[in-house]
Amino acid sequence: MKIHEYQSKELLKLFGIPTPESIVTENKISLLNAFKEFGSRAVLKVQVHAGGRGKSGGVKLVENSKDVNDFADKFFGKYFKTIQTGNDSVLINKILVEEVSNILSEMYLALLVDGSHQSINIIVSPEGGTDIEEVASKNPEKILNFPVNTILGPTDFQIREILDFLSLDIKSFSKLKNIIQGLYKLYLEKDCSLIEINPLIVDNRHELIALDAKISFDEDALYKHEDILDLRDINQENEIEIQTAELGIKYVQLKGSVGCIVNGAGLAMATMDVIQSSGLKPANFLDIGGGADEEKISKAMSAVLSDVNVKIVLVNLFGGILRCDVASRGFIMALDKYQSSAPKLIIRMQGTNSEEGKDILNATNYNISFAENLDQISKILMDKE
Amino acid sequence: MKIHEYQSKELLKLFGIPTPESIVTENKISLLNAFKEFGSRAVLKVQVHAGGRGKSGGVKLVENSKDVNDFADKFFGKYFKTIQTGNDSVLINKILVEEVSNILSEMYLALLVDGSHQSINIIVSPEGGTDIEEVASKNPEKILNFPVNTILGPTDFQIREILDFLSLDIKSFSKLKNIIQGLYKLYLEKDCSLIEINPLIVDNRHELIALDAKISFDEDALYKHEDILDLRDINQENEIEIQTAELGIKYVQLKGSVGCIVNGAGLAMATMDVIQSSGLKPANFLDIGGGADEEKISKAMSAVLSDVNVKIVLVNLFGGILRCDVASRGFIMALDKYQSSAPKLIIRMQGTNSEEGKDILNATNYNISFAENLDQISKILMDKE
Amino acid sequence: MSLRIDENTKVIVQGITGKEGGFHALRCIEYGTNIVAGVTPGKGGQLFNDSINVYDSMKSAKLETDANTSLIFVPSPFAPDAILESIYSGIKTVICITEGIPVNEMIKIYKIANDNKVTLIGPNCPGLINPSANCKIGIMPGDIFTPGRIGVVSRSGTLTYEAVDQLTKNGIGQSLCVGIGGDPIIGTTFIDVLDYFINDTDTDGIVFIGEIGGTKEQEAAEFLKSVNNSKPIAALIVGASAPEGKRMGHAGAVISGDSGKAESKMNALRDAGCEIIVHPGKIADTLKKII
Amino acid sequence: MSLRIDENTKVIVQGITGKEGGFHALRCIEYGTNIVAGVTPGKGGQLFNDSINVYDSMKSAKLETDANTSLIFVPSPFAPDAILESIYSGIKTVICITEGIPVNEMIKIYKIANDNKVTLIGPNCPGLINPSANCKIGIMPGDIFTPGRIGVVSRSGTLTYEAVDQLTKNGIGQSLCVGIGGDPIIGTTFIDVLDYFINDTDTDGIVFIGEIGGTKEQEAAEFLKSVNNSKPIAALIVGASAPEGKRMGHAGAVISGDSGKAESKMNALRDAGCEIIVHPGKIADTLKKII
Repeated sequence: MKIHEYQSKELLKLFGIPTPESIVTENKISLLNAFKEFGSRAVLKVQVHAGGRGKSGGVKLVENSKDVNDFADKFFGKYFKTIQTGNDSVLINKILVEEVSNILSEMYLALLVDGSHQSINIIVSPEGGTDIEEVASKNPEKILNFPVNTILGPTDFQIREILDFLSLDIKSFSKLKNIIQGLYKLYLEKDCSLIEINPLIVDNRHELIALDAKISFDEDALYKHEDILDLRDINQENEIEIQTAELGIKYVQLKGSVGCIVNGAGLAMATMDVIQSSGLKPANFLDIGGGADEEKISKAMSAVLSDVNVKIVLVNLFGGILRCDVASRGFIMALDKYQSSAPKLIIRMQGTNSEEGKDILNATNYNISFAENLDQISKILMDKE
Repeated sequence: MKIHEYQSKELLKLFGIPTPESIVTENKISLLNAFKEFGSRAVLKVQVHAGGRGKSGGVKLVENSKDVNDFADKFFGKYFKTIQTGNDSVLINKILVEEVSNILSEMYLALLVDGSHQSINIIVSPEGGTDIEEVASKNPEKILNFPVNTILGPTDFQIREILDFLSLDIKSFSKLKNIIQGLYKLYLEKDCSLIEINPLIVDNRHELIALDAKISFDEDALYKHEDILDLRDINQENEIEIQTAELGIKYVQLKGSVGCIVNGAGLAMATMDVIQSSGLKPANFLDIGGGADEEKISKAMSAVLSDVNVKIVLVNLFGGILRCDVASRGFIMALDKYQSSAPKLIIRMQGTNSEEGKDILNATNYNISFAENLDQISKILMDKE
Repeated sequence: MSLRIDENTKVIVQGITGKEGGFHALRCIEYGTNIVAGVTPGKGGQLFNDSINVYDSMKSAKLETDANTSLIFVPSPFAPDAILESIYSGIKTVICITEGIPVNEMIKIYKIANDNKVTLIGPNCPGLINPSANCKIGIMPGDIFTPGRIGVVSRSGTLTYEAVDQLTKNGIGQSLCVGIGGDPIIGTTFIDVLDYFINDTDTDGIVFIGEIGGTKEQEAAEFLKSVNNSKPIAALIVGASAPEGKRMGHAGAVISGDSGKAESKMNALRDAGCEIIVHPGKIADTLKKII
Repeated sequence: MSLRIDENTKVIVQGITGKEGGFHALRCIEYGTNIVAGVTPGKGGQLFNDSINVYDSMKSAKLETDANTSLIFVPSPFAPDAILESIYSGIKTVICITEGIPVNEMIKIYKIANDNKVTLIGPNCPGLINPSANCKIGIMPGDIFTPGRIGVVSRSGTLTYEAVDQLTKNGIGQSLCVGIGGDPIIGTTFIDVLDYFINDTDTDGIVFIGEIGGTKEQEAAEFLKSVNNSKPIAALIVGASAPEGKRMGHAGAVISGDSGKAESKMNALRDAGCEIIVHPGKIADTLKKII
């Protein structure tokens, strides 16, 4: 689960990590008032979950009320697209007003889980404020990435090593230690899945400050953290994805024309690959997850059908537990609602009562092709277009 | 470092562990007032660091103001001896007034470091309220003692095992978990060296309550914990021990007639054993520690001389670093102050400038016998008496 | 670490009184697995399926049955403790089916399993199955498997079934199939299973099924390069069609830099001598070409 | 775990620029020890004794010198980190002289040293010395030692010197003397050192010096019973005269139940075949009787 920058910074403060002075605003009047508190200069930042905000004009240094006014008119209540949101756009409800920092240098600092080392890793780079993946591919020597020992947490000698790698003065040791140990504590206590400070700056008073912050959380651990759940902004999320998630369906909307309904994430990706290798594009990822009853199956089908780009729906169910007759009834429940615009269906069902399931579907008037395996799915897809 | 029961209970509360309602008082008036707050019954407990308080009359169930008055008169400002203090007595400045608990059962629960397992261990027994060492020797099967994994802390399955061992109902699981995890957190966060809850009771509302609590702290870690240092009550400690500790001298007053001054704890114990095997008793343990200058040596000698029971002072210094001439001057500094009552001296010095050291001492009028080794010390000691 | 499961494998099911645990315990028994006990704290003394003793703790279940393996269906908030209880009871192989265990908890559990030399499979995995010994410890539909000499290892559940289904329908039986699970931190990795297959005299060839995200496939490739392996391996990587930056269900399927991409993984495995399966429908076909 | 120290032992002194570190580094050099570098964070680039490079980190010192051993004099608040830095640098033997390290920190450090298969000696110990190889890594007064074939192991510093002094004055030389330290949690225990001595072809007999408190001597006795040891061992336990419940300086010397008592320890060691030294002045005399 992602949260906004202003929320991330509030968490950082709670864990003793310095951030710039800032005020979060929800309308033009409060934005203008907040600007006045910073005197004649401030940085305005739209609050959206998507990355690439700066390059898309969502961050601006303003030096008079007119600029503030224009920024408010341009963004408040408007939908915003960034390089990373693609065609999607997200609503802007909040704008952060922040003091202008005097930056001597910009660095990168992140914490995330490293499955290979079974650890939380710290990643730092002296090349902050830029796309870290670019640094990683072009100048890998400018990235220090090491696992934190589970028993010890970040140790003093490691913090000295980071200090050295970032060419910071030894006088900054306790400041850097405070930040790194604070972030590590935050990561563990709140079950984060990513904390990214980009940039971490040295300002002209030689303070280390988190100028931007991105935090996301392990969704499997949210049940322990009501305070974090309260930070969720569903306006930033895809509506269908939210609805399906409530039923335990993992749905991710994409851009293609072939909707798909699959049980299991791996098989879902394999099915998407089959679609792509047939010269088409998947309209979504969908894993119905375990324990699928009629309602859940129906909801999954409805989600796919509600995507106007979907021309074909591909069902690929495989397993010993799933009852295919139940699945078929669920599909029909949803299809009946969308009767007028029901797309072509390709159905592969293998599991308990698969024959009954097919009979139920065959008894309808929907345009259905049955496939026995992935190869046949490919062939039907290629025939279809 | 030890603290009082009332302080231990305040720490327990801070970590979410239930304790009886109580009020700590420093004089008779506040004691009487506190008693009124509990209605017609309360338990009064003198606050001393020594164990064995109950058997020595320091804990009393009172049911009227006269009893309270008598208790106050008997103990406030008085010196108190228990089985464990031996001949020493400690001043009573505080009396704790506590609600009367309705006890269904009494158990034992402790945390301490286990050097063999390199861990913190949890020790529990259904036989609470008694001397646990007696239980350990007579009914070892009534003690459960297991190491806590450093990465995990106490786990749920271990807490269920404890629950089972204590014959507690599964409904008490979360209460016991709260107590054990709270104690473990307290142990780590405050660098305890012992937490002992004896008894931990089940009361008639089926609550688990720490009825008594003894906490001591790792002195090597006190530099991290100003809040704990503030809890120190030097009235409960031996004055000479406090003074010597300030100079890094480890001194423990005992009951014998042969004072000793040694460098190194192991050699100090060996020296005490030599004294004992000669038919005498050591008056103290004293390890002067590293970096001994004239002042420190003088202080060590003064400490030993200030013990009126000391008839002989045995010096046993062995090492490459210690300069014996410096040591000798230090001894003389102290001896000169106690000139009139200076006891007999047995001196064994081996190390840098040992001949000069002996010459300096020989030039005085003190009654000194020199020994070359432990055997000679033994012989001189046996001659002396 | 041994992955051998057979008639000597004595299994305790943790969470046997739950809906899912009970269902799959029965399926395992039907398949032939020697389920010797169940554990559910607070339900000790019950009988499962009129025949299997339920205990309050792993300690007592292990003591009574001398089991060597446990299979976990406990809900995610309690699953970490169930794994630990299993490890501390002396069980040497733990299969955790439960999904949704927080990653930070798995960091600790991995370390404890490793410190205690316990083979942990999963979490969030379908388990493992040896069709020759009629031993299934997991949730796979037993009917699609058939005895044979091909080892299958996969991060995914249903995709494993797909692979096995293709194999069985093409007359290719399996020696052992292991679903290692899709979480970022898992007990048994591709490397462990490949190592087992390479040294297993019952296995002649291997089907390897990976996914986008993480670097576990590259690590497997590095391992293959470092050992003397003469057994043919057909490898499938799914997720080439998944767009960057989107989370595709499996936590492991978050594309993280170039190394997380399907192409990078295929290249690494090809370099390590694997035959790359170019279409998910061609798993058996590809394997047939190389065995 | 190997305790061999000789001319191949290349030592980095951590805290060499401090008063104590500098003093003892010089004494070690005088004795013949190959001190190859010093480390003090923030003082990298300095020269110690006009000859030894000081580095900012163990990583760089180890890289430049290929040292295999470190000797730590860093003050107690910083000593745990110094030990860890040493372990992470790839050093395989760490001797920590520093006293006063909090016990809770040592719990973690013990685990890390163990996980990384590092021989940690101490903390709060005098170090170790091999008189035949003129190699001393610690704070012992070198002049009392003489080459020979007796191994000495002790929890205490000055008591070790007392023992060695008696041996040397009786013409009995030492193969290796190890002070394991008096703290409750130490890296190398009696068992490790006894195991080394028993298998060491340069050692013919052993002097064992224990204390009241804890159970480390009993564990050593259990170990001795479990191995096939034919080398004579003279064992001294000090502290019989210390009263119960009093803390005698060493944290380990808190009497904890019967097992912490001197008598219990003597009985255990006697049962394990050791000759008990009945008076601290008779260490050499007792050994002479049995070798």
